[in-house]
Amino acid sequence: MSFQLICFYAFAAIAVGAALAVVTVKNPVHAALSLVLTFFTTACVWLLADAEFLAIALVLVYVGAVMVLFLFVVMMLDLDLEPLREGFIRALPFGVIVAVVMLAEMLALIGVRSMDIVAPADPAAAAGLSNVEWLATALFSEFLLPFEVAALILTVGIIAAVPLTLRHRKGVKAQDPARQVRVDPRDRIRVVKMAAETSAVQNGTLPNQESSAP
Amino acid sequence: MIQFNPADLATLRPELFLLGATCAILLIDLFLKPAQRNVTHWLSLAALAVTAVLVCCGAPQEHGVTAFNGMFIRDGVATVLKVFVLLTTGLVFLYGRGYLRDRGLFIGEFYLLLLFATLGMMLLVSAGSLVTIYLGLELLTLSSYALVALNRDSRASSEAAIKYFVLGALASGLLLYGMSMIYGATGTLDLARIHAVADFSANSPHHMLLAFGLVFLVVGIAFKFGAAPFHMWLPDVYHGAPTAITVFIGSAPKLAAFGMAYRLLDGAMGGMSGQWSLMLAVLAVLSLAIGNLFAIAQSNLKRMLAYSTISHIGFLLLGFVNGTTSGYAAAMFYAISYALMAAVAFGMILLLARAGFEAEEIDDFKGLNKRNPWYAAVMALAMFSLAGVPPLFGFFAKLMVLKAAIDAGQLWLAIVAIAFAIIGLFYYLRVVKVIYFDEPQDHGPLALPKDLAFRVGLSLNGLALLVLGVAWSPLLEWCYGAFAIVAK
Amino acid sequence: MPLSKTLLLTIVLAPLFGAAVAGLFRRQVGRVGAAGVTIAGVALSCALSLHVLYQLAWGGAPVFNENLYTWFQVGPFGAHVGFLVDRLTAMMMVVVTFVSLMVHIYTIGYMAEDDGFQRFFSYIALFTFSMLMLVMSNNFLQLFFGWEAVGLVSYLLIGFWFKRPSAIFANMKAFLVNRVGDFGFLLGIAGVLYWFGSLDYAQVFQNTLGDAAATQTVEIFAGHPWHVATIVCICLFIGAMGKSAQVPLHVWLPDSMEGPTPISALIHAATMVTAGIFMVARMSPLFELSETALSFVLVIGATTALFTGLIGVVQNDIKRVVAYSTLSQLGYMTVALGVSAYAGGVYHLMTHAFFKALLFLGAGSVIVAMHHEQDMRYMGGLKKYMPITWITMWLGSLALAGAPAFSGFFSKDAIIEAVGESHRFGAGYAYFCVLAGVFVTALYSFRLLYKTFHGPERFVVDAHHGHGHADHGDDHHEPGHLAHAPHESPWVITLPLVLLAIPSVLIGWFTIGPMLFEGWFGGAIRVAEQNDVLTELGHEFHGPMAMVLHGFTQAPFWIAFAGFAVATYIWLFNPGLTERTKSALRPIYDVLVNKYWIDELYQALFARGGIALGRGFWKAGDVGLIDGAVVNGSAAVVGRVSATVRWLQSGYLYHYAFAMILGLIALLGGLWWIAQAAP
Amino acid sequence: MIPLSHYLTLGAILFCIAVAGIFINRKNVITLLMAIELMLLAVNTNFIAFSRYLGDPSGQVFVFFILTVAAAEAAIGLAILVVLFRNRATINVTEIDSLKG
Amino acid sequence: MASHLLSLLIWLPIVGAIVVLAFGRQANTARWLSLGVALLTFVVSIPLWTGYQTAVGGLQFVEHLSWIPALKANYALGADGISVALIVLTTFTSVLVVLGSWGPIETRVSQYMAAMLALEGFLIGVFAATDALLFYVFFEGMLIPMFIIIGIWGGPRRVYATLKFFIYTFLGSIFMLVGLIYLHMKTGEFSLASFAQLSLSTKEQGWLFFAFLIAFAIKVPMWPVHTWLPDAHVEAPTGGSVILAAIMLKVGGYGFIRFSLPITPDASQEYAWVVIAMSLIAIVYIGYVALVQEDMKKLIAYSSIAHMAFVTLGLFIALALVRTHGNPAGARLAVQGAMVQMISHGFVSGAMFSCIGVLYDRLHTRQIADYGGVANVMPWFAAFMVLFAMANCGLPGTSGFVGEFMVILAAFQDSPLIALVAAFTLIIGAAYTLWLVKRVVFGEVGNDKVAKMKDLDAREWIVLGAFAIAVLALGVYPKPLTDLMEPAVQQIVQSLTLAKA
Repeated sequence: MSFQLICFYAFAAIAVGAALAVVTVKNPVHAALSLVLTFFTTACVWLLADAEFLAIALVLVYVGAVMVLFLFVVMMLDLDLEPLREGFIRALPFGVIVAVVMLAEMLALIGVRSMDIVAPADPAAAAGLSNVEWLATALFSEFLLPFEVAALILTVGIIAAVPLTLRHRKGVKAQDPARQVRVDPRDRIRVVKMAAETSAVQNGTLPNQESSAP
Repeated sequence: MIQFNPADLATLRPELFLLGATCAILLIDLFLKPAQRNVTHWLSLAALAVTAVLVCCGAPQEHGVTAFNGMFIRDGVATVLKVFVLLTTGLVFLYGRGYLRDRGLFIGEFYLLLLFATLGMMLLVSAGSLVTIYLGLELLTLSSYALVALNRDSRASSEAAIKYFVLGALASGLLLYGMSMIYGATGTLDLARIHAVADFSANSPHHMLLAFGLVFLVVGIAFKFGAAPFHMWLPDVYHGAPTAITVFIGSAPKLAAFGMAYRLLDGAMGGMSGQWSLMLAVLAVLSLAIGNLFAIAQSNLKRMLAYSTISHIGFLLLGFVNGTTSGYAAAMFYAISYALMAAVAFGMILLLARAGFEAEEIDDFKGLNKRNPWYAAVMALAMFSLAGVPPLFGFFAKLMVLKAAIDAGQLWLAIVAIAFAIIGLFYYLRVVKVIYFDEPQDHGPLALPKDLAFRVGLSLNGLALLVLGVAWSPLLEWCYGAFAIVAK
Repeated sequence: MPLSKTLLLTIVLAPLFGAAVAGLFRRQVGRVGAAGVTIAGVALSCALSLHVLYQLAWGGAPVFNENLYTWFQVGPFGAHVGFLVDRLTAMMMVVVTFVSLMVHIYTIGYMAEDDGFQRFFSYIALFTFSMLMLVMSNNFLQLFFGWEAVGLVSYLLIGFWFKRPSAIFANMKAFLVNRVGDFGFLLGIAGVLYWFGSLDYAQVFQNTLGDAAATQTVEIFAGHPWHVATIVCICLFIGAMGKSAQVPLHVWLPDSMEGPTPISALIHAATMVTAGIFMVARMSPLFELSETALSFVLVIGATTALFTGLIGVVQNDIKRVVAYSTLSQLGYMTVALGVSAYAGGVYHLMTHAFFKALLFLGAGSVIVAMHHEQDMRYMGGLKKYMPITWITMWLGSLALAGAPAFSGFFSKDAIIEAVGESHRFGAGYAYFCVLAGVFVTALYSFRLLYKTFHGPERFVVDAHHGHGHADHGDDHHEPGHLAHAPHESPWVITLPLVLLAIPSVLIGWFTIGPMLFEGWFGGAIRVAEQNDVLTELGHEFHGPMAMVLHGFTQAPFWIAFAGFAVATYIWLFNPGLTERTKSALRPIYDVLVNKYWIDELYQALFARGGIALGRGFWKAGDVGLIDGAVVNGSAAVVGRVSATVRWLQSGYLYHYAFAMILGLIALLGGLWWIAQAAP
Repeated sequence: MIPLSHYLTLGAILFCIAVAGIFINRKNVITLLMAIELMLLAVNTNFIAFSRYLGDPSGQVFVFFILTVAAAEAAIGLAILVVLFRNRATINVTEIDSLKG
Repeated sequence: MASHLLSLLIWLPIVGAIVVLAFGRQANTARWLSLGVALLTFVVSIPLWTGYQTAVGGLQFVEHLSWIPALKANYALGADGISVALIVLTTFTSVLVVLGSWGPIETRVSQYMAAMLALEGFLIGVFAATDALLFYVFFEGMLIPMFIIIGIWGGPRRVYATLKFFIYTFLGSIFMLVGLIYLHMKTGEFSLASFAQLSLSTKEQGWLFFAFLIAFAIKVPMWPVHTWLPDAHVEAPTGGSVILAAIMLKVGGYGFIRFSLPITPDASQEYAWVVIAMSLIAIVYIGYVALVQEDMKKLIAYSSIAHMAFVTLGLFIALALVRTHGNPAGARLAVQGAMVQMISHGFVSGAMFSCIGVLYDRLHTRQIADYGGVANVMPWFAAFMVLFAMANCGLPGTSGFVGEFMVILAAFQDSPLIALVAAFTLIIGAAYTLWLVKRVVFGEVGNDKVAKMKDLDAREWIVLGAFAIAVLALGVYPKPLTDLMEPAVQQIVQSLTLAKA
């Protein structure tokens, strides 16, 4: 057993264990952290497959950005965790059975045993290129169109996130400097002539006038 | 080393134009006051129209043109699908404006997301590679997720969005898993090369891998279509999304899904048509059964139409069972007809909806004929057409797919389909019954929206169901023609 | 001089024209116009019919057989409308138009106060037309047309007073019972067409001549070959049974007395009910082919002759007595047909037409006098009030009872002797029946006369009882109470009585020779040699006078005389005996008074049974099984399934995902399974 | 060297864990999202392995795109989640069932 | 010679319907417009009758336009004698229906009239189409206006009735669609002539036969798929009932002639006993059911079923006669009988429903028990009613007799037993019809409401009078009709003699 293989088993085992933790631990924060661990170890597995750039990208993009986002949301939402765990035990055997059946089917169908082929030499290295160069050459020539589309998708991500989350809530007490500057004294105070005696009903109209002021 | 070929840009002219226009609208919209949002509206419509013209002009005559190393295919199928994608998207704009305005959703993002989704669909139907399929699909679905959630103060809307999102992401994951298998078996992402390279024969070492990937592909396609049992998102999303968005979800993406299915199943996996047509046949039967059975019990019109969509997908899939170009043509014809019919049906809900009133219960249509005979007739046309009663468009679409199934020797499938069509007839007729035979809940003429373009558009859309029912030959010829080009 | 088509058409169409005018323009033409136009039409027909008869009998005119127009022509099957006029037809035409004319005239008086005056004239003229179409037809189709058309008019006329529940029940009953006969008749016609290749009489009769026709058999039920001629003839005769009210289809005729009396005379005595007799006589070439069918005819006729006559003895309604007598006499005619003495049947038909019409009209005259009281228990002693009616009724009754030298004597005696002569299966039974029938005939005939015209008056003239005459149908008045004394009817009523009495008495004397024994009917009636009882009798016939004298020595006369004597003793001299006889013979009396419970049986079996069956089919079949279980049931099942399965769409995200994964697993599993199976 | 089958098996296991995660976590939407990320990870592993063993860069390029899209997807998904939480004050899946039947 | 008469006949009423919808806001305008259109259509249809050359026979007035070149489906029209007769029946009845709906329909008149006219157009289309797809489009299309007519202007249970009607008939026809597509697959085109020439195996024919059978059996309707008809009739407005009974049912019989017999003669022969048995059951069973109906319309509806059974009986007796008895002459009689029965039933049932409509307009009830003694107050009406009742029970001299007579004559040639059962209609038909007449028309005036009823007005007179003339004319002189149809009938029988398997 080569060193690489030992590494693979080690990382893979950790990745699987961490992945199991992701779906089993109670606390979403812990789950997210487990996921980070999974990503890290999987990135290592990728390194073993000579995919340096993607391994780094996975760590940077996922661990650095996506998972942070997840953690951010989890914490922001201030979840009540207890109810989220109900039914876990009941569903567990079921999930395990489904997963096992599926795994069996997949492995049988893929025919894993027939795939014991050994990789050829690293194609990038064979071409005298680094993995990044190798990838970039393909990305910016053959995959130029998808690359641009990917950019579009990110744009959509931004455009979509804005109307969903950005909101001007009514009743939020925030300052608007522009309006503060534009203010006119007449808007603030109005001298209303009142009869000496007025019924309460007529007075009832006053709050409306007040609310029309900024 | 593959060089960038500027001529490729010419091939993508419509898409590029739409992209440019979208970006322009994005910028312009930033500077518009809410009251001026109509500018965005008309600009978007104009952009769609011009794109449609560009799609038609310079459409390849003889055989398809590819660009960007086969990433992008511009052929007859793509042309037809794009035209109708653009058309139905335009109808969404046309129908949705008043509804959105009443609900404070008349915002630039609606237009932008929809335009991006359209772009995604155009890409999807033109995709020549697994990558472009995936990206086009994501461009479409990501926009759709956001659109469904657009009414962020609505509990139903956000619920629909989260369901859509989670299931959609799951489906994407499954699709990708399948793509990885295909890639592993063929070593390429290019659809045409997959078709060429792959050894589909049963004793090939990669056969199982391909078949395995195929299952996942079919699942992804079925999800996009909303075929049972991958349909569960569909009723909730149709129901929960703002109706203007439902019009969209219910129409154009079916065309895109057809395009995707065609590219993947025929373009890439054509050698395994025996396997996938069997799978699709099973899915078709399930869809017909579930769609029709569930629809009967609905009292919410949007939900009912959602289930009816599922049953229509069942019909559409009959076209694929054949695995021949005429079958695809029939399925495409069906997809087009369904998109147009769904647009009318949902458009009618929009027509009746007012601020604070959704008009999405079937009972909201009670006595419509007494309040406005014309729109009652339009709705009746849509319902009869959906039910497949001649001489309306929907019938001929059904005819074509039934023919495809029978030509394929799947007589049993055709009989199952019509058996469920009878159940389906019942709930469509119930809507007609409510419109014509029931007493209106509030008397007096219907308060029509002031939006003339909406009314005219909806009327024409309704009439089209009748006109296309009588003169459907040109459209059929077009669909046939599209595939004949590919066949050469 | 040969008969012209125009002439015959005029005979047929003149009454139709009258009917159309009287019916469609009743308001415009009024009472006088309606009566005038119809009477004119029928009178014209009558006169021309006499002319036709004259031409055929003495003028040497050949038999007329021509088609008027083609009804339809489908391939080789042609259906035509045309006339066959030979002596048989001509005789019938005269009888029909003459009796009809008499009835028309009579009606002026009888219906004088009825609101439906014009309608009535329209109907009876229409009837004349239909009857003429029937007798003059030269093919089965037109025969059937006339057959049904007279049935229709009969239906309309029985229900003439459509406010009376009993009338509209009776007319429906009449129509339906007739339909049962028609059912057989139509099948018979179909058989004729199939096996004899045509609907045209001449063609059919021509085709019966071959050997094949007599021997051809068919297996309707496997293993039971039947002669086609037997099937056809029995089917046709079933039609005759309906129309001529033979047992067991006789039940409608007594009830038909709900109609106005003139039509009882015309339709239910003289003409329509004899259509069956006429038809069988006309079909003699066919019937001669089947011994079996003729035996059937014979037995049915004999049964009718005796057993319906017996009922007549216990009836109290004057018209019903006559009606049962009609049934009985129709039985006689049928018996004659059954022994192949077709001419005898037709001959009795003719004589009967006169005297029975006379009796009915006389009864009608009595009824008018009694203010529409028909119950003989409230009559008696009427002879002094209405002498003409009394005398003519006596003449009619004598003819009916077969008093020597009266027309009925000749015809009935001939039949009895013919039966005696016959060796056909059932002839013995028939002979007994017709002989016993003679006694019964005399019994009820004279009972009627005695109870009506003789003995004490059993009615009270109650001048204060001021009811108008208009309300015929309504039984408002108490029985036996009259507003004023009965008196003789006006001349429009008595004239026909007199005119009918003449032939009733005389016609037999002059016609018996030629019609029965000298082959007067010529080719119209065809009798196989071995069946020809009349020719046998003819050898002993030496003129009417001899026959009358001979008659006094024969059993029938003494039997009739016995009947007369018994009747006279019981009802004229010893009225108290009636009740004692009644109680002594209580079981028999009950059977007779209840008409053998046949009506009750039919009511239970067919009317109530049919309704129960219909309700069963409807509720269990249509509503329960087809609609309930299959149609609505399947819809309900779909609905229930739908309502149940919709909860699969639980709203829970993980269920949705689960469904997707399950779908995936299933597809993968299917693929795996196929992969395992394939290699 | 590491055989291809090892990578594929790892991918399959991760994939199945993701699927199992979707089932067992009947309540928490966030965990569902994480399970989907796991699933994508499995796919990516497959692609990378195939790419390596085929000597073809396009598989790795595809992974690049998947990562990109997944990031955008996560952004939108979380945005929807936030919206949902604002509307319902819960992300408990069992309580998000107003649309059903 | 190119003739556009058939096209004109189809499109005139349909365009008329649109015009009525567009300009008929005033009820009276709509009525007069529709009457004009219907009359015009009728007038235009007369040359069809007079211009049909029976000596030449075959399809005439042929039109041919390419419709869907891809499927070789054509806008192909043509009429033989049978079509001509049915088209003229349609145009004739339509005029009377419009006239008869004058008063009773008060709400949304223009929609009603438009639906009627559209229906007329579709019906003519059915009878004129020689292309299966075109036929199917018209065949199904007519469900829509009928659905609307029953549903909007119908009685209290109209929704149930109209849904049942629609789904039932749709159920039947959609199976036929599968059959048509199958045939198209075989021939590559949709023309009926090509279908008829196609040679098919016995098994194929069997499937196709049942596909056609279910479609047309429901339409006719035959027992046991008849239950939609009584409901539809009871709930339909008078005009709807008239057109339904008089013409729409004929489409079923027409379908048998155009599809089952020529396309699947061998299977038709094999399964003729099924149809014959169903027809005979209908005659007896339905007769009894009709006997116990309390609702006049239901009674007449059931009687329609029994009468239409003669159509199916005649058609399939013809097969038996040709195939097992070698008796084409009898077969012609049978087919002619069936056809005449169709036309006649059109008149008679139309007239009966019109009569019931007259009563319904006055008392707004169709229960027999609510009437009685109508003859006292409505003598003219009573006269018509009795006449039509007599026609309904097949009295010679009325049209009702002719077809039944021919069919029974022909049936006897196949089997006297069949004729025996069929002839039972003479009794049971008379029983239920006369019982109806007895309870409604005759007797003492039933109640105060009946006492106040007015006799026929001029419009009703015209409607019933026209029906009466038709009924009598056809009964007294059916030859013009049989001559008109004779070449077509001969051709059908001829086609039956050829085995296709």
